[in-house]
Order: sequence, then C-alpha cells, then structure tokens
Amino acid sequence: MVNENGVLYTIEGVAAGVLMITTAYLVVSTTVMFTPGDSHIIDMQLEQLGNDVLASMDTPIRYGDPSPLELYITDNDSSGFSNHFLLYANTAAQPGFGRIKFNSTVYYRKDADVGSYHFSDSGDIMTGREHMVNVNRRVFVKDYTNPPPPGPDDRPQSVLLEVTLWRD
Amino acid sequence: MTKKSKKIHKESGVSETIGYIILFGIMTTGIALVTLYGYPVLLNEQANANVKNMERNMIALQSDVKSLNFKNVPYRENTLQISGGVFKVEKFSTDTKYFKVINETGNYQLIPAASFPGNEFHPGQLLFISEKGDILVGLQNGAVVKREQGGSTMLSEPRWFIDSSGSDKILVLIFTQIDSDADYAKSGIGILQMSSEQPVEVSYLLSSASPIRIEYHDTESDYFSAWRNYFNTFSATTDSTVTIPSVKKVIMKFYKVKILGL
Amino acid sequence: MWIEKFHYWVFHHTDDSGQLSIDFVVGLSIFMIAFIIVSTMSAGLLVGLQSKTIDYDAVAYRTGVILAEDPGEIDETVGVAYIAPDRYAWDLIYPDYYPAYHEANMMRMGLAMPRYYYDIPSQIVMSHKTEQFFDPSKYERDFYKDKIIFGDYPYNYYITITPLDGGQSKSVGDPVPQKQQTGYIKRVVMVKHPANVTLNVFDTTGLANGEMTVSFNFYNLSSRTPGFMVYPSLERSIINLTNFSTPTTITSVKACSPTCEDTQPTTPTIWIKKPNGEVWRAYQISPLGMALSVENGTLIEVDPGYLSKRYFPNLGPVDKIDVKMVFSDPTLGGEKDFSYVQEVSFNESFHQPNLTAAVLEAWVW
Amino acid sequence: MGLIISVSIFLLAIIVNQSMLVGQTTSESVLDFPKAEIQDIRNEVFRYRSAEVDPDPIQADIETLTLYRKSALVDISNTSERLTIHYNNGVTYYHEVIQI
Repeated sequence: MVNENGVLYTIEGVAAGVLMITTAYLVVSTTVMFTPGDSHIIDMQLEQLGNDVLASMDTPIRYGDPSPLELYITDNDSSGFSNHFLLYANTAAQPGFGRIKFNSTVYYRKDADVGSYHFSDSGDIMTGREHMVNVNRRVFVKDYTNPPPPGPDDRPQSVLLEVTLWRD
Repeated sequence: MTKKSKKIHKESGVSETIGYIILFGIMTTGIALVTLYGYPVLLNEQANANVKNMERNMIALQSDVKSLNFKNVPYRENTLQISGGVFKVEKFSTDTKYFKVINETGNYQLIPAASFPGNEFHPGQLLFISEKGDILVGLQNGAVVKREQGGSTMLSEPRWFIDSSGSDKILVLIFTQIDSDADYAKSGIGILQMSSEQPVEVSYLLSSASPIRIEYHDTESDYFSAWRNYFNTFSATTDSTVTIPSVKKVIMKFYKVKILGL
Repeated sequence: MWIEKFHYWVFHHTDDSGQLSIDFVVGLSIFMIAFIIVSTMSAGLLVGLQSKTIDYDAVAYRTGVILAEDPGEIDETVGVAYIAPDRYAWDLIYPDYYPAYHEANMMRMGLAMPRYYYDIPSQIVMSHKTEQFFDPSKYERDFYKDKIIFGDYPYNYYITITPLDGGQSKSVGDPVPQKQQTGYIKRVVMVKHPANVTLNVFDTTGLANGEMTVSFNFYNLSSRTPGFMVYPSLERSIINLTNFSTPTTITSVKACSPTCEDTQPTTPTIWIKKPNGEVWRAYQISPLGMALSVENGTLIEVDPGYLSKRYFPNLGPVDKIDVKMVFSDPTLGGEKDFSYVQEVSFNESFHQPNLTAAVLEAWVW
Repeated sequence: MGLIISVSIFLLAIIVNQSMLVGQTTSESVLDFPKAEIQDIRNEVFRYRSAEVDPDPIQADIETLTLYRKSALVDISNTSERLTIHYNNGVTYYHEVIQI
C-alpha cells in the first residue's frame, strides 16, 4: 500500500506534465504565426523625420528670404544640402540610433515631360538592398542660376525633391 | 487496532481488477474520443490558421507593393512563413488572366499595344495554393484575392478611383505587373525581395465624355466574382466587365514589380 | 491505554510519512517543471496579442504631432474666453491669477503657432510656449500625461528639445529606461523667437520731457506673412533701452489704451530686467519709494497675453496699445511706433529674430 | 490542473488567432495617410502665391509631378478671391477652398 501511493504520485506528476506540454505544443504550433517584423514602425518614424527635415529646411528663416532648400537647389549646392540635411536628421538627445544616410533626386517638368537629375547624397554607396523610405518636398525655385544639364527650363517653377533615406 | 481492522474489512469488498478495468476502459474511451474528434478539429484549425496567416502575409506584401509604387521606394523585402501550402511567383506572361480597357465610343483599345501586346494587360500574381489545392490566395494587380469553394472574394482592393470633383470625370486606373527572372516557389520560410521598375504612364483626354469599358478575362474563372464585385463599386454589372459612363479623362499607370528572390 | 495510542501513532506515521513525502516531492517537482515550461510558453503566446511596442510608438507619434503641429486648446465655454483671447491660448492662462481655470480647462498643450491664418506654416513652434512647457516648476508630472500623452494606460514619458543653434536642451519626464522597449518619435521644428527692439532713449529734439511712449500698433504689425508676423498679444515683446548718457531712474511704466493705467500687479504683466540680473515688476514703481535706477541694456519685457482684450477691453483688432515709461531725466524719451518700418527717429527698427531649428524627441513607455 | 491549464491556453490561443486577423497596424495607417503630401502642397501654393509670379505653369508643375511620381490627382485653382486645393489619391480625398 505504501508503495502504491508513491508510484501513483510520480506517475500523476509525469502524466500531468506530459499532457500539459503536449497540449501547449500542439496549440502553440497550430496557432502561432510568424508575423513579419513590424518594419512599418521604423518606416513611420523615418518618414516622419525625413518629411520634418525637408519641411524645416524649406521654411525661410527670415521674412522675405528664400528658404535654405530653395537656395541649395538654385545654386545646385549639393554639399550644402547634405550637411544641412544630415545635421537635422542625425541630431538626437541620446545616442543609440543608426546614422541617417540618404540619396536625393530632383524631378522637374519640362513642357509635357518630366526630367530628373541626381542632386545630393550622403556619400554612401547604396547596395540597393537597404530598408529605405522615400520622402519628397515640392520646392519653389524662383530662378535656377546653375541648372544641371540638360536641365530644367529657365523659369520660376516648382520642382519635386525626392530623398531616399535609410539608417546604418 | 480496531480502526485498522475495520479499514481492512472495508477494502476487502472491492475487486481491484474490476476497478482497474473500469478505469482503463474510461481512459481508452477518452483517448479514442479525443483522437477521433479533437485531433481533426485541431488539424482543421491549423489549416485555417495557415490560410489566415497567408492572407495576412499577402496584405503585408500588398502594402510593400504600394510602397514600391506610390512611395517610390526602390527596394523592399519581406520575410514570409509559408506553411500548409506553396507560395509561388507567377510572372505576367504565363497566365491566362488579363485586363482590357476600351473606349466604347469608337471602340478604341486604351491599353497601349507597344508595351502590352494585343492591348492586353497580364498582371501575373503572387500566389499561395493550400495543401489540398482548394484555396488560392493571390496578390494580383494590386489587389488581394482569394478563391475558395468555387467562389472568390477580394480581401483588399487595388487603388483605382474616379475623381469627379471638377466638371470632368477622371478615371484613374493603376495596374501592377509581377515580373521575375526565374520561377520561384517556396514552402517554409522565405524572403521575398522586390524592386520597382520605371512605370509606364498613359493619359487620354477624350474629345467628349465617353463610356469606358474595363474587362477582366480569366479562363479558369479563379477570381471572376472577386473582380465582378469590385467592378460593381464603379457601376452596376453582372459579369467581370464594367462600363463606366461619361468619362472625360483616363489616366493609367502601369507599374512593374520585379521579384529578385524568394 | 496511552501506550497503546502512542504505539498506534508512531506505527502508522513513521510507516507512511517518510516514503510519501519523497514520492510527493518527485511528483510535485516534475509537475512544477512542466508547469513552468508551459507558463513560459503561454507568456510567449501572448506577445503577439499585447503588442505594446506598437502601442507605445503610436502614442509617441501622437504626442509628437500634438507638440509639433498643434497649437493646443483650452475649453473656452467655461469662462476662459474671458481670461484668454481665444481657444488656442492654453499658454496665456497664468496660474497665479486664475489657478482654478488653469488646469481644469486646458485640453492640450501644443507648441505650434496658433492657426489664425490659413497660411501658417506647419512646422513652426513658439519659443515662449516651449519655455513654459519645459519649465519644471510649472506643471505636475501627471499633468503632462493628461494633456499631451492621453490614454487610460498610465504611460511614462520623456520629452526633450534640443536647439540646433547651440542652446541648452530642455526636458520633462522620467529618465528613459535602458532595458525596456519604448516608443519613440523625433520631430524637427523651427522655433519663432520673441520680437525685440533696441531703443535710443536720449531725445535729440529736446521735446521728450522724460517720457517715452512705445506704440504697439496692431495694424502695422500684421503686414507680414503669418510665419514671420509679430503677435504682441500672444508673444513676449522685449524693449531694450540704450544710450543713457547720465545715471537716471525710471519712475513709472503705464499701459495706455487709450487711457493710461498701472500695469497688472500679477502675471501677465510688464517687467523691468536690469543687466545685473535684477528683475522688477513695472507695477507701481514710485509708491514703493524707490524709483528704479536704469542703465544701458535694461529690458522692458511684456508677458505673452498681456496686451490683449482681456486686460484692455476697449481694444479693437487694428488698434494700438502704448507703453509709457517715465524717467526722472527730462532729456530722455520720445515717441516710438512699434512696427516693422522705420517710422521713428534714430534708426530704431523692429527686429524679429531668425527662426532656429530644434529637434523635439519623445519617448513613451 | 493540467486540464485547466490546457483549456485556458486553448482559449487564449483562440483570442490570439482572432487578433491575427487584424492585419493593419497603427503605423501602417499613419504611413497610408498622406499628411505630409497635403501640407507640402498647401505650403507650396502659399509660397508661389506670395512670390507673385504667373501661377499657371507652377500649378502645372505640381499637378504633373504629383501624378507622375505619386499617382495622385492634384487640382489647384487660384483666383484673386479664392484658392482651391484638391487632392485625391484614391484613398484620401482632400478638398480645401480658401476665401482670400
């Protein structure tokens, strides 16, 4: 009788354990799905940042002045743009985020066609496999002083600046 | 001592063998019942979960395709877990599903033959076929479509729209074609790599407001009712063809998404 | 008899108990191990369900939008309209004057420029709002949760602003935990600073009589595009007094619209800030028996919200408010029209400082 | 005990299963909504208006480039007393009339 008691206790423990683990395994394996990582959060943050940086750069700092962004495009000053953009995009109160890198293109309308030229980048080689987002800003250019060939028309116009950005 | 002898006396009235047999019988019946009913339910649930998982995956892929198309992101990749079936890339030239757009005034084909032979737009698709082959989930022409038990539904719509805010009715149709260099098919975990190619943009300003007919052809009639129901949101129709009246301007954009790897 | 009982007790208990507990321990431990494994698994099962980080990021995003793009809001239906000029002006309710209104009726604390005009740029925040927002003595920790974080869940937060012109960064909230997932958003904003004017107090025409009147001409000040306009009723205004040739004192500062009266005894009011760091209220200087000595670089600062209809009920939208300063030296003073154009003598012109960029970051967990 | 736990896990699993059907996340919705686009277009319209240049070619620029790069329709009309900005990308429709 003493022996029986002991055996029963052990077997109960083993049985309950096996039962629970098997059930849990079955249930977990049938219902848990592999969800694609929430890359949308990163996209959302990066897109917001890119849009903010471009919008800030496109705000004149003094009444009546052109915006810094307009001046960079007017003068085709790609290094000025790059420094300005990276300063805004990479400033953070606490370190720990990857550095922002970017590549930008200007699209313009020439009669019925759309043309484009490479404008500025952060000097990084793009493998084409980064996790990128693309933001854009319409920039009013009153007068192209130094249009890159074949180039946009010489008139006041609105060009579309597209910036593709990604983190390290 | 009296207590103990009383206890022994009580136990002696019970047969251990019969008790064991009863217990064993109950256990066996229980196991049998669980195996008979519980397990198939579980398996069925698993199959459902797999399909649901794939539906979710397809919607995630659709939003990646949207990023490629509308946000001009050059490259996207997405990790997929494919279980309970096969995921494959059907590139555009090999299928029998295609779209046509016709200006009914004068019967002009509006899809340019230069880019799309025969004025037919073959979208191709990203397709999931379930194990038993009875359920298809496809990302076709920017829409997520599902075929099941002889019918089909559209889980997520493409971005087609009519803008009639001004005096003229503008119809905007956005087509997405799937292209790839190889025939990919996968089960298990795969990383779908996609890149976008320069889209073709066509825009017609019609001399007078005309009816525009959109046709969806599907010899297997896989997604027939899905597209018919979607077309119904533009104008009432009973088959996979819709005629949208008095359109003044038609804008069509043909995007191409290239699958680089799976 | 008792021996018999004792024998029975010893016999039975020593007999069973030893083996029982060992078996029980083995069985229980196997059960517990299995239980722990299963409960760990089930915790993992719930990860997808709770998805807190998504929530944190969404909340951080919302907070970022409120701070960077929203001017904020107060409930104007319960008498606050009487205090402040309009529904955006959460920053113009001064707690020392209206403590009850201050907290109860504020709905959101946005930092952006009020949307009086359709073409106000979306990215501009006002500097006095950020000062007020990041002032640790101003609001309780939980108050921020109610006004910019929202949600029933008691979120923790850390919000910081880093000026890109080299200024000091400011923050509110708790330190960001290193070992926990947090929601994060970063916004880039342009900061609009208070307008200032440097005035030559010495009057060459000799008609000054020791009085100087500065006119805040609302009409003249509304001629620019809204992003660069000066809002004397909403923003701080700074008057820098220079060119005192001899030591002198200021005996009174009054505000006139059109009749002159003493400035407010409590905030919002007008302040006299001396270059040595002393700060005085402009309210009734002389009755205190100590006319205030002033020198080059003394600032007259008008609090945001003071030059408004609340304190000057006769004020119309295109009217003006004069600030009249009286000096003990009769050679000082003059009429100064506070506007963009150089209408006044001595080349004094109104100055709106350049916008500066700042990075606004929010963590939520 | 084992049975209770199994049953509760199964119930939780069903809940998880249901939650999986919610495919769209908050951040996805944020990404879908073209807030920055609309703000950008508005800002651009005010910018060229204040520059006092011929608005027609610039409006054509904005409309063409938006259709070309973003597949969205933009229609801006600009008269001395009224400014209309219309944006439609098939999902989001924005129409603003500003009386000057």
